[in-house]
Amino acid sequence: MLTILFDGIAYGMLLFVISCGLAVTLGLMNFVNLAHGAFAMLGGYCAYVLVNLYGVPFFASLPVAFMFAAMIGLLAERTLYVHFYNRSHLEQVLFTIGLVFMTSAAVDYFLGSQQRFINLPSYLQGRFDFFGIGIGKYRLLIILVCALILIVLQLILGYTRFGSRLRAAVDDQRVARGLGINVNWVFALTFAVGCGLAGLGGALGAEILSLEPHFPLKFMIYFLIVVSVGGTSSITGPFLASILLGIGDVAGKYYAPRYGGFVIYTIMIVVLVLRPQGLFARGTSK
Amino acid sequence: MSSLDTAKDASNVMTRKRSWHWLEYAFWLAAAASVFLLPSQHALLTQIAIWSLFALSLDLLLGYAGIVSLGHAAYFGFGAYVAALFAINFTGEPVTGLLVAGVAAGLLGLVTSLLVLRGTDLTRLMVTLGIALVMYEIANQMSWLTGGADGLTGMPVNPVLGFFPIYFRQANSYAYVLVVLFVLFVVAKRIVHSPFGYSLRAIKGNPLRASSIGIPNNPRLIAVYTIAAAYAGIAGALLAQTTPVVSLTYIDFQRSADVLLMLIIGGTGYLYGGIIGSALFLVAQKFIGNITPQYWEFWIGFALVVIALFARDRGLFSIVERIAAWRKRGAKP
Amino acid sequence: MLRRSFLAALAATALAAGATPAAAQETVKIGLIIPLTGPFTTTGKQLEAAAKLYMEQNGTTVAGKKIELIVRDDAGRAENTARIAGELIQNDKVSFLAGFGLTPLAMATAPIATNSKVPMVVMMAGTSIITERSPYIVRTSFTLGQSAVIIADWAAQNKIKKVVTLVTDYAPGHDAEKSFVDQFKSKGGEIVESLRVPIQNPDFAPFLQRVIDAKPDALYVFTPSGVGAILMKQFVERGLDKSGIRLIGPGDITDDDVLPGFGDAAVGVVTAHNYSTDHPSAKNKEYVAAFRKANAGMRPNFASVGGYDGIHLIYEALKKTGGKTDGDALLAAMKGLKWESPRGPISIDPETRDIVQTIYIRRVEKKNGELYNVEFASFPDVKDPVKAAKK
Amino acid sequence: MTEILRIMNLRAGYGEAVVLPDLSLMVERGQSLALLGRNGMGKTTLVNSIVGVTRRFSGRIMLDGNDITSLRPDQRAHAGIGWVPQERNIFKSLTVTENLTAVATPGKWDAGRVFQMFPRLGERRNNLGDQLSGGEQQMLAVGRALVLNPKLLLLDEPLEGLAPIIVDELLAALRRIIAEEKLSAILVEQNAQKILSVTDRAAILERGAIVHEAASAELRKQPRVLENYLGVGKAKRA
Amino acid sequence: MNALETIGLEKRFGGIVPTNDVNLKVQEGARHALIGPNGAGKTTLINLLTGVLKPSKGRVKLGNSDITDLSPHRRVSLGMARTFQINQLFADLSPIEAITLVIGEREKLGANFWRAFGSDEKIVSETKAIARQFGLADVLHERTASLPYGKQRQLEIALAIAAKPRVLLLDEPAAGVPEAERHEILETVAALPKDVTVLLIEHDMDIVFGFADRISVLVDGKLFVEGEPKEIENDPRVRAVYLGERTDD
Repeated sequence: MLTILFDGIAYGMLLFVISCGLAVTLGLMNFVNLAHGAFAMLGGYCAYVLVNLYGVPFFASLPVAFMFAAMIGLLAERTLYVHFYNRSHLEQVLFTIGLVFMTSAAVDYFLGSQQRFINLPSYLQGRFDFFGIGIGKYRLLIILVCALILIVLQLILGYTRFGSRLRAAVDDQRVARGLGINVNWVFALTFAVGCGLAGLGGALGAEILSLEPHFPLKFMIYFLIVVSVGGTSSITGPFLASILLGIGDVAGKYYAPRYGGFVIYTIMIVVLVLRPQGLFARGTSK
Repeated sequence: MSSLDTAKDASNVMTRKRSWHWLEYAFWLAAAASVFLLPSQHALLTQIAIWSLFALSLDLLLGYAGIVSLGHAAYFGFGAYVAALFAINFTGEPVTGLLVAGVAAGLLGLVTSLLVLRGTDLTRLMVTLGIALVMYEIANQMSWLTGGADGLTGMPVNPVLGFFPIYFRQANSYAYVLVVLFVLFVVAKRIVHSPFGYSLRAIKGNPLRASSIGIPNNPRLIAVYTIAAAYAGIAGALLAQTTPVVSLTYIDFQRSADVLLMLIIGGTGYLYGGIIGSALFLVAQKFIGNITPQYWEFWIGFALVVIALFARDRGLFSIVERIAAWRKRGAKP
Repeated sequence: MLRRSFLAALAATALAAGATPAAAQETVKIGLIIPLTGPFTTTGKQLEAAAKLYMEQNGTTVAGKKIELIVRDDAGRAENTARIAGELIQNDKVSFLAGFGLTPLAMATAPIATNSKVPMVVMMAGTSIITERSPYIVRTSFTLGQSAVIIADWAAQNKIKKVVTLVTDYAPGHDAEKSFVDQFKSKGGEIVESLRVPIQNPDFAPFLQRVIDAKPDALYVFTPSGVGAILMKQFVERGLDKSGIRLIGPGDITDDDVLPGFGDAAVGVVTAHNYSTDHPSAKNKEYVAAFRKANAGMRPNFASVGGYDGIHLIYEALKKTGGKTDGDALLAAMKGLKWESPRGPISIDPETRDIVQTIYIRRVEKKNGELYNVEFASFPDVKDPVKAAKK
Repeated sequence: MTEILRIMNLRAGYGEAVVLPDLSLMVERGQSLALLGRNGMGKTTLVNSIVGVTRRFSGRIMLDGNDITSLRPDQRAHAGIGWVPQERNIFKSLTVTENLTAVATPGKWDAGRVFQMFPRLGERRNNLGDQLSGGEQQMLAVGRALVLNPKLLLLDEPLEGLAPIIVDELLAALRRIIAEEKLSAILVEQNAQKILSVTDRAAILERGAIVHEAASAELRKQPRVLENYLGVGKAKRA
Repeated sequence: MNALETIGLEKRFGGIVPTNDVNLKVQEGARHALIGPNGAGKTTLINLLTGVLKPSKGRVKLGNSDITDLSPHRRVSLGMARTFQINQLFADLSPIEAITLVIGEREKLGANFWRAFGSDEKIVSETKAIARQFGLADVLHERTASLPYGKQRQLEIALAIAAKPRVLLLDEPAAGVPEAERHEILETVAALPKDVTVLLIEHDMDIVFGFADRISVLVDGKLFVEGEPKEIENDPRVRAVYLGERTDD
């Protein structure tokens, strides 16, 4: 039972790290970025290339994956995304799906279409027993890293000037601009960090989700569920939604394997019909 | 302005939007001619016509009522399965099958429409997506009935109305699909140019104002959702009747996403967008695919980005319109 | 106004672009329809690479005719497969249809083959019933039942009494489950529990937890080829390997193409299949070396031999008919053909047109730092058990 | 150069609507200007146009001799505009201190000095923006504009909806800032009598145009003029 | 006879009470104006009247029928129409289409999906008449979004009138209209049919005093004073509110 809970949390945490960037673009910038998974995939492949092909230690590859995805994200934001901020959602969909197609095909071209796994150091494999709870070492690592990221995010958001500027920009974009906050730049940096986190999540998650060129489309649905169920008004919303989704998915499949496939979709529909702003969104919006 | 002084003239200006432009006649004549002139492409044309109908149904929703859907394949797939099962168990007469599939998909649309009334674009995207995913799962799990991932085969396709054979008659089959598309297009055109159709535009344009001039928003949205679902179901039934197997790909996410892309490429809100979009998409897929079977997706993606960068809501047309406007401006400095 | 004129112009170009030049008469064309985009890309790539390799090794002239291979992507969609098959026959005048990565893709094409009397070589799809859908279908891959039944036999002979089955919840999974369960029970084995996993399922943790709870001797697994890796990793991660539960299944789950990435998790998994990259024959060593050389080190897997042997079958049939491309004659020529494939001796069953081949029991082992399916037992001349049972 | 702000033939509004058809205005360095007028006469639009958050159709705006017309709002803020928006718009998920530090630029005004001026804010420095009372929010809004160390302070209805005691407290603070620090400022108010006691000059806005300009002290002595433009009743135009 | 009446109407958002025990009576055929300083709760009140918001307490009556629980479109069919302070138009429709749409809905033809929109000549001639009345005759077929602001403002009112209301709520009809186009709007408002009861919400005293025969002043969510224009003009309390000499309790 507790093992199930543990697995669910690890899975949920992973979803959170990948999706939290999407919550920012979607919720704060009102941008339907269906290509978010592509950044996760790029981060994953970056780690794969480093570890498997160049023998870089696994832990060293994680920050590189973050930086790589973040830099690409920043570049894409400044050159392409910026043209779409004031466009209709449909045009944003068209644009970002186009990006997904391009990255998928490009990855296929350069790295092949096989599933890829990152070679893990042996001390991260297997699991140990902790008072009867089976704890997978790698899952524990995921939980630790994701928890660390969550804490760092909260710290940055809560205790740095950048964090307060970002929250200010989200609270009231117009007034923030009028009071000298360069909202464009704040959002661009945030976008980059979101992409970086997705990249990091992609690298961390390669072991569980597996890497392949169709990763962005395959998991897009999950990321969207996290964001739409969690709401986008804070970090905690998507976080709780991810955990709930992780546990719900894992537990649902454990206890009712026959219907496991329906559980998350049904949860999502029910939540959205009852609370269109998301489960954890603040009551009033705007 | 003097010509507009009578009510009759003013009315004509409005109703003229419903009448046919000569280019539309030309378009449909060309389509009819293709039955005789392009036998080598009938298979592709048939697919284009079916996708066109599917995209047309989404246009009714998105282009006129402003409801975005990422799960429209739910109704397409449902219609296809209903048509196939109906043909296997009752009669293989295609038109009957279409009607049954349309009614069944419409009913499904009617029930599920209640879920998509509220919320923003994002909520609607996700709820429609959820509906389609659940439908997919159901079709997969009921493999005793649907064949699941192996597909449903053995569907009889009798002559249309008892005299017009389409099974393994490429040309007849294309003619049949084209006629269905044309009839439903004409009906759709009537609908969107009716008071009902205009009330949808009003709701899409400004729901607050629509309700404050007396339009009952929700019943109208439910009605159009039902109609669109029925159209999608008929499109699905057509594909089932012209392909020897109905499989889970009829109902998968990729199909919902593709039809949305096709419609946006062609442009929403003027009924031809879906036809143009699906023609472009499939022709590009085929011919780029013939050159590079593995990497055609890259070039399609590239095209999407470029279209998105330069086009507006009307899809590709806006690019043409902008070029035309620019040339006009250049012509008279 | 402008919009409309554009529309007409567009429609015209769309229609005009369709025309393709008529086929030349001296060449025999093979239409290879495979998924090269979408989730089943790897299968398509293996098939294409193998087919091209065979033609490179054996020349493109057979019985005085030039052979041309036309490759088309169907993205894994049945309606595309059927459409492309029709176009290839009608416009490109192909004499053979080949490929077919998935069951529905083959099923959709079967009536077209029947109707046009064009031989259709199924190189991958594995559902038993496919060959019954048209008298013009010949299969060079395998049927799911072949490996599922053999692994059940092997398990029953090797002190495995209690088994949990875990399959992906889709039709091939159901087939794999049924074939195994029936056979295993008939040999006196006990099925403790049968689990089905949704297709869209990134995490096996909950299912494996149930397996742990059930404490079987072995876990029988069938999933689409890529998914197996995740499952195996999680199998090891939860220590199921150390708790004495063996992992067995049809060879799809230890696909040679992906196996190197599995990590040590896969070591010890026992599967039954028709081909292993490691198959210790001279013919195979030569095949593997050539394949890897031509494809940037990619390993040939079971899909590849289906493609390789499929083209071989076409060549041999053409030789027998003296280059005639009459469908019935070609089929007659194909029936009963026997040859030595990289996977070992194989033949085409003259009655069912299905493949007869040796099924090997293999264990995943590390050789020179890489993972391989190492064969250690074999069951020769295995026919499709589903069709055999019908008689 | 004695002028801090010069607006030339500004035409501005929102979307399609033109609220200010053609407005020119000048504020001298160290001078404070009361901007009066009834609701809906364009006062807030004028302030927002200086800040740069409206739509400008034509015209130019100079700040301290520099043309800021084409600058983004955040650039204008750094060029020296300090804005107290009409609805206060405190960042609700930021604490009081963060509301100040998020926008502060180095200069003689910092959070500490703001807390000196408004001790009540200092006491509540760790409260979130949406936990403040209306008066505290207004003080914070003023403080937030001050820590930008602006050349020109724009206050949009700073007294609106406040309890009388708070109004007095705030007025006292404004008087100190404006009179003692000699900070140039524009104050928008409906509450004419109160605000005229703080400012040097006054302008009355009606339907997007300045219809009357005078020294504040002078205007206070002309209740008829005020009644005419600001009071209820049919405007009797000259 | 009251055309519109509220009884103890109240709306709460958390601790804020933008509408507080409002008992407003608008006489049939009246030209009633509602004025008040910023933030007095005028917009909330109109949203409660039209059904965009649901009241926390109290009732709304239109003539003799209680409409408190009716949806906005039902209120329209019972004879209440409104305009908006910020234009709420159908950007992609032309004025003739928008007005025809309103009349069609009024005549219960809106759900018809088969006959051609605009084919009913009776409706179209009524549309034309309304368009002429509101100075829209020369832009009948232009896209609404491309009209000058003043014309859009006219259309805003025309749409409400086309619903043939018994009670019309006008929310700042002249807001944002350039000086040159103002007189047109004022004429329009003045020329509204006499049998229509009008409740006008307005800041511009020119309009209020040129139009209203009765004025209510709303302050802090409460009805503060009500009376004839002369009374309001000379009421010291109102003066205090407007000139900032407020001496609240």
